[in-house]
Amino acid sequence: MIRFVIKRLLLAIPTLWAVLTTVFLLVRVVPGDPTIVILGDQASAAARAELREKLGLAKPILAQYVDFMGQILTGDLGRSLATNRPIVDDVAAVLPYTIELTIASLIVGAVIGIPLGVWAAQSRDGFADWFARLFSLAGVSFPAFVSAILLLIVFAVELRWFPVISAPRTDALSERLAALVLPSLNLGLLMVAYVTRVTRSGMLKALGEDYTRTARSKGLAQRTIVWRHAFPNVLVPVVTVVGLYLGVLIGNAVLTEIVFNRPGIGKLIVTALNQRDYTLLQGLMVVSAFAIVVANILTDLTYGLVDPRVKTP
Amino acid sequence: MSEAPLLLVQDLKKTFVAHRGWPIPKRTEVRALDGVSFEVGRGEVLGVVGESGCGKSTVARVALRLQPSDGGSVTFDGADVHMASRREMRAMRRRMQMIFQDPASSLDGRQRIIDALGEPLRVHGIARGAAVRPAVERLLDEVGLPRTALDRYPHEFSGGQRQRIGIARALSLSPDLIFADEPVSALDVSVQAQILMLLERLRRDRGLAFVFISHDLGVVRHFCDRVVVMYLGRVVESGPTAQVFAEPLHPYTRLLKESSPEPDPTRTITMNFQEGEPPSPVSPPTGCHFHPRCRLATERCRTERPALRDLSPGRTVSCHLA
Amino acid sequence: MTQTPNTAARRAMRTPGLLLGVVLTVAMIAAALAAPWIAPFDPNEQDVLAILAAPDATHLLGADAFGRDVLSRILWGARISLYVGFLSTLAGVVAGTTVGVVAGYYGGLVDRIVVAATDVLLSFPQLIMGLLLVAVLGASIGNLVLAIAVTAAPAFIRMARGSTLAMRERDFVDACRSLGYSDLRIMFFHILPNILDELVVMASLWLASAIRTESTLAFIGLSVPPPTATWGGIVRDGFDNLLDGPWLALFPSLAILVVMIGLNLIGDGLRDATDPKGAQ
Amino acid sequence: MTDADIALRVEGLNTQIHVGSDWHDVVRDVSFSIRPRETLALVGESGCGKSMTALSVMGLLPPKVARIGAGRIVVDGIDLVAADEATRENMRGDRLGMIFQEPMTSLNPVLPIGFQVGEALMRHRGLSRRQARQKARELLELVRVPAAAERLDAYPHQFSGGMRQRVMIALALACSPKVLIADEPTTALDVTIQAQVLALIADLQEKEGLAVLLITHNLGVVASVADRVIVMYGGDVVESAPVGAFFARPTHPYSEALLAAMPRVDSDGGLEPIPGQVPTLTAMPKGCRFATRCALRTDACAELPPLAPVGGDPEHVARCWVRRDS
Repeated sequence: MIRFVIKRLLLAIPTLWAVLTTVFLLVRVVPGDPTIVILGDQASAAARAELREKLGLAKPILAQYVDFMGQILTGDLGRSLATNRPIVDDVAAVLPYTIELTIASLIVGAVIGIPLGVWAAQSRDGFADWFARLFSLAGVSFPAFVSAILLLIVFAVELRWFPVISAPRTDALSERLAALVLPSLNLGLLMVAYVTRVTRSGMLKALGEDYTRTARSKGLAQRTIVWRHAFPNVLVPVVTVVGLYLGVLIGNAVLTEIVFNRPGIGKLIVTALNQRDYTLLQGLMVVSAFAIVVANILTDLTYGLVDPRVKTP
Repeated sequence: MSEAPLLLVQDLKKTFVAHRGWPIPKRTEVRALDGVSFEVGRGEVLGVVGESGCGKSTVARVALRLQPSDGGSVTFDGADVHMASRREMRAMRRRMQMIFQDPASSLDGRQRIIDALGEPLRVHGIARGAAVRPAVERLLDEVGLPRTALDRYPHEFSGGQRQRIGIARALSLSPDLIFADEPVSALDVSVQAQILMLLERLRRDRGLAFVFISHDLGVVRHFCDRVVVMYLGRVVESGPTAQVFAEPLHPYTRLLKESSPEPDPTRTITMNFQEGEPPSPVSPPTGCHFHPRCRLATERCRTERPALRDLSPGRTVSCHLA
Repeated sequence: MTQTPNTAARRAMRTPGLLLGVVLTVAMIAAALAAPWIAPFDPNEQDVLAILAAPDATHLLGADAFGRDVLSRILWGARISLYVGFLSTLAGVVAGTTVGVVAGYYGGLVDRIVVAATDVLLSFPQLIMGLLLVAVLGASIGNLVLAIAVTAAPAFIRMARGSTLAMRERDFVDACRSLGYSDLRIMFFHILPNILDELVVMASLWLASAIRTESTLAFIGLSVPPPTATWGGIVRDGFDNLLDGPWLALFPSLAILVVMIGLNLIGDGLRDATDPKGAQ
Repeated sequence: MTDADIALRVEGLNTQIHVGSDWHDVVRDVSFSIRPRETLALVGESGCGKSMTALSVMGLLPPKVARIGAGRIVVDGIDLVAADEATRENMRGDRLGMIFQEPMTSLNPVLPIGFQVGEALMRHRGLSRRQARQKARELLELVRVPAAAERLDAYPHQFSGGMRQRVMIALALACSPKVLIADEPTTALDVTIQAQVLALIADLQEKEGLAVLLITHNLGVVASVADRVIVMYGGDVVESAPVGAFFARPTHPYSEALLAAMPRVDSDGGLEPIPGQVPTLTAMPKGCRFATRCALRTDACAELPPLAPVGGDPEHVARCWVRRDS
């Protein structure tokens, strides 16, 4: 297993390289002068030249590329333009919060979405089905910042059940969890929607398959047929959809963090944007792309666990 | 054969490559065609029989250059199909057509019949404008469909009628040769007979040559002059249909014949359930591909690939023991 | 089984969700188009007396921290949000579909390159990609459209490629080739019409996504510069005064929500209507 | 025939499906019985009701879409039509086993073979997982799956089509049922594999004393393995006879036409297609349903003929006004 993981990681190297190159090119080859974007068009030529130097833009593009790649290979994302702190440190400080939030929302998505989808599939066009449809419609329709604001208005401003600022003040577990409830619900809502939909349609498909008829021909109870025979076949599309929407999830995590004022990559991104901190933005881009690549590897490995056809051709 | 054959397939090879596996995909090769040779004369019907995975469908697609070949040659009326330029190919396509097994999948569900049948006429400049409709009506008459079919969509027809539409489309360019890939195996017996009779009539009226691909010996026996038997990408036997099925020379042909059930309770089929799984085309056996299933197999069969040799006039077989 | 456009359309009309979606979306588009005539105030006019006014007869949806009428801003903001959404989706669909169909049809090296490039583009979270592009390019309507289109295109490449591959499995593509049709004819007269259903469904869902991305970028502060009204921007203004007047964030949020629900209902309804399995 | 000799008795079965807003008969007044070690073949073309009959017997009609309108299906003295769902569930997989046309899709792709084969034993015999696994190995050996012990943990995609159908047979026979329903069991298989599977079924039938209801469209298969044959058309039984009598004297015009339309390997005889096609369910003629395609049609055919003995053989009956013994 470990060897598989390592091999799969090695296979991801070309993708990672292409991703890094894209980031590099995005920041440099786009039309326009980044120094103007950063300093505004009133900036003096001297100031711009100084910034150019600082950004390493004065060197020939190939040399810049070598520098950039070299840095990343040694685990260095450069220094922040605004604070001059190593970007790796800034990221490392807040990354756990974002990961914690993402995982919590995945759990919310699975715990609510899977039973809801299974339930809905069994009462096609019945109450459960309509409920699940409405719920998932809401889930995909709410932009993350809108649902976040509504949650805040209801639970923090009106009901005062949770703090308006969801940043844990101490490391106590209870406090961490309390601070996690609203953000992970907000982020999980979308996941619930996707998981419910794919579970519902997957179950409908599985229950109509020949192997379900075979299971019925054995005299098994409906409950056994649903959970032991049909359900495992739904895991494959569920994993696919979770893997596919991880990118959306990470994007929404950013928004959720902003609205709930939680430390995390999201807040770091806003800081970088506000301060026109180019190098920090570039570093964050690398980190988030890296996260997606890792998530894709995890998804691939999960396929092997839920689908025997993948493991043994 | 005295004159040059209409279609000459020589040592045709085709290998499919797939990348499968988890977590690291591995390269696997399937030799769908492993040196296949045969010829079809003008107006002749050649049957190609074999079981799934023997490469019989691939033959049609490679011979028509719908897929590139990996070796060997296909010569149509003296011209090499796979070396033809785009222009030459276009001209050749008019003369070689194909009928498919599943008429539902071979028709574009978004096209009405008038468009499905009129488009080839327009593309090849055979008929234009107002001339298209009467030309298509003639085609429908020829395959026995009512003219009211023109403005309907494929899904409004039954399987047999759709196969007629597929045949009409193949006829639209007035070809000399038609590849028919299991054209009746998706149909019920009564409809199957209707389509076979239609093909028989077209063959007579138009002097068409066919390469008729099928797994059903009865259908092949009924429709084909000569037959080629394939097993795992190779030709194992060929000859006049009646002779091959009356006196099969290759043990595989014999097995095929003995396994084919006849509607006659006095002639029981040979049934041997002790035999294991048939070999997969991914890793075919060495030597003669059939040796693991052959009761007569010798050491030579296990190591040496038998050549396809002429045994009597018009009959060839690829077996060390024949 | 494939079906004629007619039966699909007829079934579509029987789907109440789809109808509701069309009504909501069309209403919002109409409101945006009519903004110059129906908006009660100039969206940028500041009324010092109305700062943070609660909804009343004059300011139906209240006024913001600068005393600007929220209803008028929402109506004017709709123009930008919808415009950017439609244009970027259109660009993403056209570009993505063309590339996807061509890659899927020809296969081989072209396909491998396209797949690799798509994988790379999809390695960036959609929002973060858009965010970086706008940040680098500068915030303007043109750049917003470009950035959002770039995030949408890979999804359409992937879908169009996948569907084209599935179509190639069907015999009718082989039939077309053996009839001597040109590749262009096969790709755009035969394959494209057959994957159009899926494309339309996905486009309507991506339209929602594009509008969401635009408003999200505006919420973060990356959109047409103030004081021009955009939905995300209005929500942001309201959010900054959340404790003083929750309605300031609520109403523009609802406007976004209505369009989102409308478009998602359309997408889901079309999917149900065109899915042959849903017919039974 | 006493009831003790009968493994499965079907009387006056009527099955309907829902089309548009109406229920239409797809199986009309079908009766037969099968003894242990006997094979009864139901033949006919698509839409003749043969598969619906099989699904009715097994109790696997898709709910809401299809239902049994009338009739009795008796196994072990229990009428499955009258019984409650719990009783039917207890009978399925225990007293009745079934194999299907598509071995590729009839096995669950994500569950190991050994488990799928032994599951019915856990359900009906209360075996533990270990015991069921042990028994599954024996069953796989019984159907001659090579290296059965090592393949208990394998998944369906690792088997060829013929082997999957063997696994299906093992699965259906797990609880030693009295009746095996085989719905086109070899249609998806190559002829050489078809011969293997048919041979296997015949062998097991002899060993286990099974009554086999074989659903097929292939008259060649019928001639090879069946003892008696029932021909169906448009939901009606049109002819029923011992196999020898049937092939010697096919009597109903449809049976006759079906045989004449079948190309044979061993002779050059010309084909005679049946004109036209089976009418759709909503447009079935009132009397004899074959009348629209029948060359012998008379005015009497507007009324449905009864099944009546033909050729003076009480075992050989046909539903035809023209061909009945007068």
